[in-house]
Amino acid sequence: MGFLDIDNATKSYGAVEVLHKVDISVQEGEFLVLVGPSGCGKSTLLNMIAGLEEITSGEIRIKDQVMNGVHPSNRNIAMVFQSYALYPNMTVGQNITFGLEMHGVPKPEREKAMAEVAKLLQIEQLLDRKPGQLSGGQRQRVAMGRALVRNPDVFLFDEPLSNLDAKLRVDMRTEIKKLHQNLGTTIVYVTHDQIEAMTLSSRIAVMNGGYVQQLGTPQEIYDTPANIFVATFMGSPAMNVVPAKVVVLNGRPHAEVAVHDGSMTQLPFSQDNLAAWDGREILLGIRPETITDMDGADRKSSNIAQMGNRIVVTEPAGSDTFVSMQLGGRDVIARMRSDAEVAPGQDFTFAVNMEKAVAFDPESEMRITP
Amino acid sequence: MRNLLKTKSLIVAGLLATTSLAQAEEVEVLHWWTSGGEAAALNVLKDDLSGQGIGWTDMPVAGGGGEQAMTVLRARVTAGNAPTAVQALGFDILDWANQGALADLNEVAAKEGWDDVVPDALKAFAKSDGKWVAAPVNVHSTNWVWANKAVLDANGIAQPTNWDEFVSAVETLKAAGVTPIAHGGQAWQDATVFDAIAMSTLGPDGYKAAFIDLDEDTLGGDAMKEAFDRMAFVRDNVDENFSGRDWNLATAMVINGEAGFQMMGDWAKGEFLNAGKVPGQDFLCFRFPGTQDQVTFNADQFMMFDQGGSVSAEQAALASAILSPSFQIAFNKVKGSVPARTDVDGSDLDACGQQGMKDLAAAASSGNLFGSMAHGHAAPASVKNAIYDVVTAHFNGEYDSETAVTELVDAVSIAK
Amino acid sequence: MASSADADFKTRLQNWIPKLVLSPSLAMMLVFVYGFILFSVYLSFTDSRILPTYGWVGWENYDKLWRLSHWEISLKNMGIFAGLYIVICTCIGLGLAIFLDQKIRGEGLLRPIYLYPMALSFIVTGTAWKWFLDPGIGLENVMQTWGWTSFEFDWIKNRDFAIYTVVLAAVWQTSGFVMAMFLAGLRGIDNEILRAAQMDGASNWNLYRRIIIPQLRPAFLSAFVILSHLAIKTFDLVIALTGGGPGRATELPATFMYSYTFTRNQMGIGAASATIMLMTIAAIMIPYLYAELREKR
Amino acid sequence: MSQASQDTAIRTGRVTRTLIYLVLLLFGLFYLLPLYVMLVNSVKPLEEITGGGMMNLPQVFTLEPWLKAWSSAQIGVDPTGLKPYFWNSIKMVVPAVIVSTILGALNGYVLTKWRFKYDTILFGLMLFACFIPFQIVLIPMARMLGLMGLAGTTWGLALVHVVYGIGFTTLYFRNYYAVFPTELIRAAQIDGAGFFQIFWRILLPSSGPIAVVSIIWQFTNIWNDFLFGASFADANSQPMTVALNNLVQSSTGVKEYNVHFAGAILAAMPTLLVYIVAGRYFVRGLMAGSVKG
Repeated sequence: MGFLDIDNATKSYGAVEVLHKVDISVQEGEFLVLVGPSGCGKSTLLNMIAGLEEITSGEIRIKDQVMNGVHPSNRNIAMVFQSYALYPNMTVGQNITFGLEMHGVPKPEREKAMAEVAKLLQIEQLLDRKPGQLSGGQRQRVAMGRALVRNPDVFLFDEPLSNLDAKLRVDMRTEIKKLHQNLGTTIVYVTHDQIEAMTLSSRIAVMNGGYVQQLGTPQEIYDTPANIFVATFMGSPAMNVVPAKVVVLNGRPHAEVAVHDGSMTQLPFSQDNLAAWDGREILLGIRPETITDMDGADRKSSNIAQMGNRIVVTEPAGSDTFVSMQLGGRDVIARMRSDAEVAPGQDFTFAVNMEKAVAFDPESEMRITP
Repeated sequence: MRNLLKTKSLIVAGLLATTSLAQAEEVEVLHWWTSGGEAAALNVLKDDLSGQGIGWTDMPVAGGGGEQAMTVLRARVTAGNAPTAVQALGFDILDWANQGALADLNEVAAKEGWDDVVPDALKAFAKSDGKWVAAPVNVHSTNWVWANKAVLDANGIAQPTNWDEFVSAVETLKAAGVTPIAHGGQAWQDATVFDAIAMSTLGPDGYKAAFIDLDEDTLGGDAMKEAFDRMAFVRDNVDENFSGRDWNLATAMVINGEAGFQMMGDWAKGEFLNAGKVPGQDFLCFRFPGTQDQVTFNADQFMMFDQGGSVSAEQAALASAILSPSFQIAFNKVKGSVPARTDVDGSDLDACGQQGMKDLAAAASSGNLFGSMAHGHAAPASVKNAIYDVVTAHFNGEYDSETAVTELVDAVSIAK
Repeated sequence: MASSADADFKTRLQNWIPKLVLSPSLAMMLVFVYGFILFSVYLSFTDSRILPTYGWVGWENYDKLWRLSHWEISLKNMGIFAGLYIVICTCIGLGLAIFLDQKIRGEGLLRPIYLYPMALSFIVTGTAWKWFLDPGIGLENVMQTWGWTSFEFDWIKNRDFAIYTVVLAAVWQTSGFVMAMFLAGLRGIDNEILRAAQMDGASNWNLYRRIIIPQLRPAFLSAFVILSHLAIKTFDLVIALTGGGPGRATELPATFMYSYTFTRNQMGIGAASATIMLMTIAAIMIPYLYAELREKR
Repeated sequence: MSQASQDTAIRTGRVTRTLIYLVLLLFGLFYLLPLYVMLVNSVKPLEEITGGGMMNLPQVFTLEPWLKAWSSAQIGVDPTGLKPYFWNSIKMVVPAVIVSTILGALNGYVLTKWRFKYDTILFGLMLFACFIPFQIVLIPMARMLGLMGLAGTTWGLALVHVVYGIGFTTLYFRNYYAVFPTELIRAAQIDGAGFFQIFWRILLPSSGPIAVVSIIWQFTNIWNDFLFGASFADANSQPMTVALNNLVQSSTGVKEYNVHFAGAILAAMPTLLVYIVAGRYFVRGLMAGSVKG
């Protein structure tokens, strides 16, 4: 039993089922991120945890207490909304203490709690202002303050950073992470931004079409995506997925892929079990950063394959240079060091870290697991 | 909804049981007499009652010659909150009596001998099934012509006594550049003129057959067509600006000498008197040419709403005060009408008023007293308004006399 | 599983309170509006005259109604009146709103002037209008005394034109209100879009025709609802201005219904005309409401 | 919602601007005309009016008609003027406006923030009710008031106005609340606020503009109503419009037009004041919701 258990939770609107038997167990102090494209059901799930939407079937438990039908305010949760949802007619201070007031906390205690939170978030000087007079970042802090002051069992965040500009978003991300590390609270966080998901979470649930596609640590999700959706959704640029054929050469399974001129190149797999797929079509997944020049190849890897291919476009991006090429009839991106000597039209020898390569069943789109 | 319908069907029964809000010692009077003179006249009544220790709650609702008040009355009665006494005209009284809503005043009537002093034609509206249900206040007669004497004299016109004389008088005025007839183009005013013309064209029997018995042959007959033709003549001799004009503004035209004649009920006299004119000297009042012997009337009455099976003491007091000779004279002096009882001394009234009383008594005894169609004393409201529609449409040139006659027959048959 | 059976008290309360809060309004609607409508429809099949009575007469009242030329006139007038009134009010309202939106100095003064007629009932302004329109003392007379002797304006006395004076007075009363609605709509439009369109070289005319007016659709719809409701209910105005005359030239269904129900003591026919009026309103409004409300879902 | 930033970015030439001002002024005159007629004639002695020239400025200026209309004109048997009826109107209008606005606000709140099955149909029913011609409800309403024991009372009259005003107030508030962020409601729910606390603490403080629209609309409609006032009031609760009607529509006798006009303006004074004082908020309120979608 976890701290927060989502057990077979299903949600339907009329005949339409929008969330299918979701099972997630969150431990105390964990930072769970629900990530997925819009409409995947992640916000619905969050709202169900909050009690803002009814559960059609299944159970949600917090600290082993069944929460179905329990009023949001009685679940000891707090929520930070995308639009911050600050009450426009109240001052910052009133916004922060409104929840305590509603729970009948006496005024002196409220003031004390507010002062603590304001100090923690460095918004003491804002307490008498109205939300309309605040900047985006300040509103964000106030919204968090409102959640923190309740000292809840679980924090719920609904895309809290998506209304901020890029720089502020990174700052606030760090701040949220710090807060989590300092306070050790349990957090469920919804976002459509996979970088936020990766950086913040202790575990990620990738969702699509009302299903949890994969639940795991960021590393698991990144390295061993359960299926093509997870593989392409997580990571930027996305994982390259190209059609390939398994051939067994010297007793070792290889991926046979067409390069720019249609000639075939063979890349050796690290997973022996793929030998069973000999002669069959698969989809080969390669992360951009695992395709490099020979000098930039991962020294710790035991399986660096060489691949000759022609460079189509190069995009220097400061820290990295992105290089695109044709592989298996698709555009494939490689991520190289910025000092790699590459030029468009050049025939180049790439190093592919096949230790990190994954193979998918083209029928089910599931990863072929060892 | 079913329940609502059910309760509604018990409305009249409910009426009998529920009583008015007016407390004992109080009468609540719904009326539309809100002008200064009328109110002064009502105050006579009010003072009379307060002398007897009875309070007066005033509920005035003006508009449309009582139409507005009748709407209000219906709402009040439906709500079970009927006023004690209500000003009413002609068929409205009988309609309410038929609903069983009115109190029986026979006791007062017998004590004060109303039967002997009120003309029969009037009793037809004050009594229902042999019971007195309303107390008549006055009798207005509607077939009057008002004329500016100076204008007539200047053009050498004598008081016309038949239609042809009237026609030649009108044409003389027209030739002299004076508007011959002052008229206000409102349905009821058109009908008032039509009333008088029909009486003179059809004669008393024809009038009765057409407007009281609603006989289709008379309504559609040649005489009726002739009456419409005469209306067209009147139409040709009013000024261009007549439409929608209030009657008192038309009267003002006669007073100011802009126009020669106005056909209007006796209430027009007040305008002349208010302007400081003297009957016989400055203005003339005479019956519409060809109706010298007849009187078409309408009478204001107060009907008493039933207060739990019998007439209350206050209602009896009010009714008897209304019929008292002193009130009858005092009231009618201001109102321009004549008393509803024929036995009072009219010497206090002016010349026109005295003539009116004389005419009334004569017409009543010779059977020449008829309820006015235009004022709802000949036929029920539905028929009256149906006739209005045709008269007004014809008067405004919508169709010719031939069509008007067929339309009239049709309209009356739908409304009956 | 998650039925209200195992919900806590607060949640259950929360499921009930909204409906509880709505219920008085709903009950009032059902009784005082829909109950009364049913009652009125029922009356139209009875022999009611002075007060409701319950003798069933079938379609007789409807039969009589359609034989009345008077009713036909009032329907025809309604068509003319409602059509002109809605179109003219919308045009004037939109025009004034656009003009007033050009950073006009004195807007603060003009706006209440345009708006105030809505505050007055025709019991108040009826006489003033009647005088103003009366050729003998009103505009025509004034123009003629000022030297424009050929000036004629006698519509109110003219059977064929009187209905237009009713339109005129009605437009006077509500066009300012419509102006306010459009002005609000104009002020709600994002200036960025306008600037972008100006960059694209759109003339002012095209800017309004192609960009701004299409964006005012909600305001047009609101104006349509308000105006059609006012058109149908127009009653005081006719009574105060023309009394339905000259002749029956300005009779409208509302005045027809009132007159048959209350002054002519033919409640059955009055109810029949009310029923037809309601059905007409329903035929216009229900598709509109349906489209409007479904869109928002 | 600052006014300046809301003006359009349209630029116009000098000639066009002159034309625009001209048109705006002409319409201003058109709207003012009846008021001018009433004002001018309310301060003339009666002879000057009946002498013709309704557009002329008064030769003799007098406030007599105003005083008379207010305190001594004949309304019924008593020369009370309009004064007592003014208070009757106030006693009816104030509760009716308050109650119908509050109900409209609550309905709008429920219909947008506490959606349930068939709520749109319910709203449609309420909206359609705005279109019912008042003449047909007169008789059944009278009966209902009688059954409820409210016949002839100010409360009964207020009830009638509430009933037939709810459709509009609900429409206004619903459209306004539809664009009010639902997240705020959710946040408040999590904070532990109940249905009424959310309404009272969160929604209502932000409802100023639309409340102004609703109040203006209701106030003018109820104040100006004649039909209900005449039918459902008794002697002690007749509103101003009924008294004005009694003053203006008296059947016989001299028509004192100057007093009538003065009375008419007196009767219209509160609504005029409301429009002039709250007019600017009115456009703002319309802007804030009622014309959107």
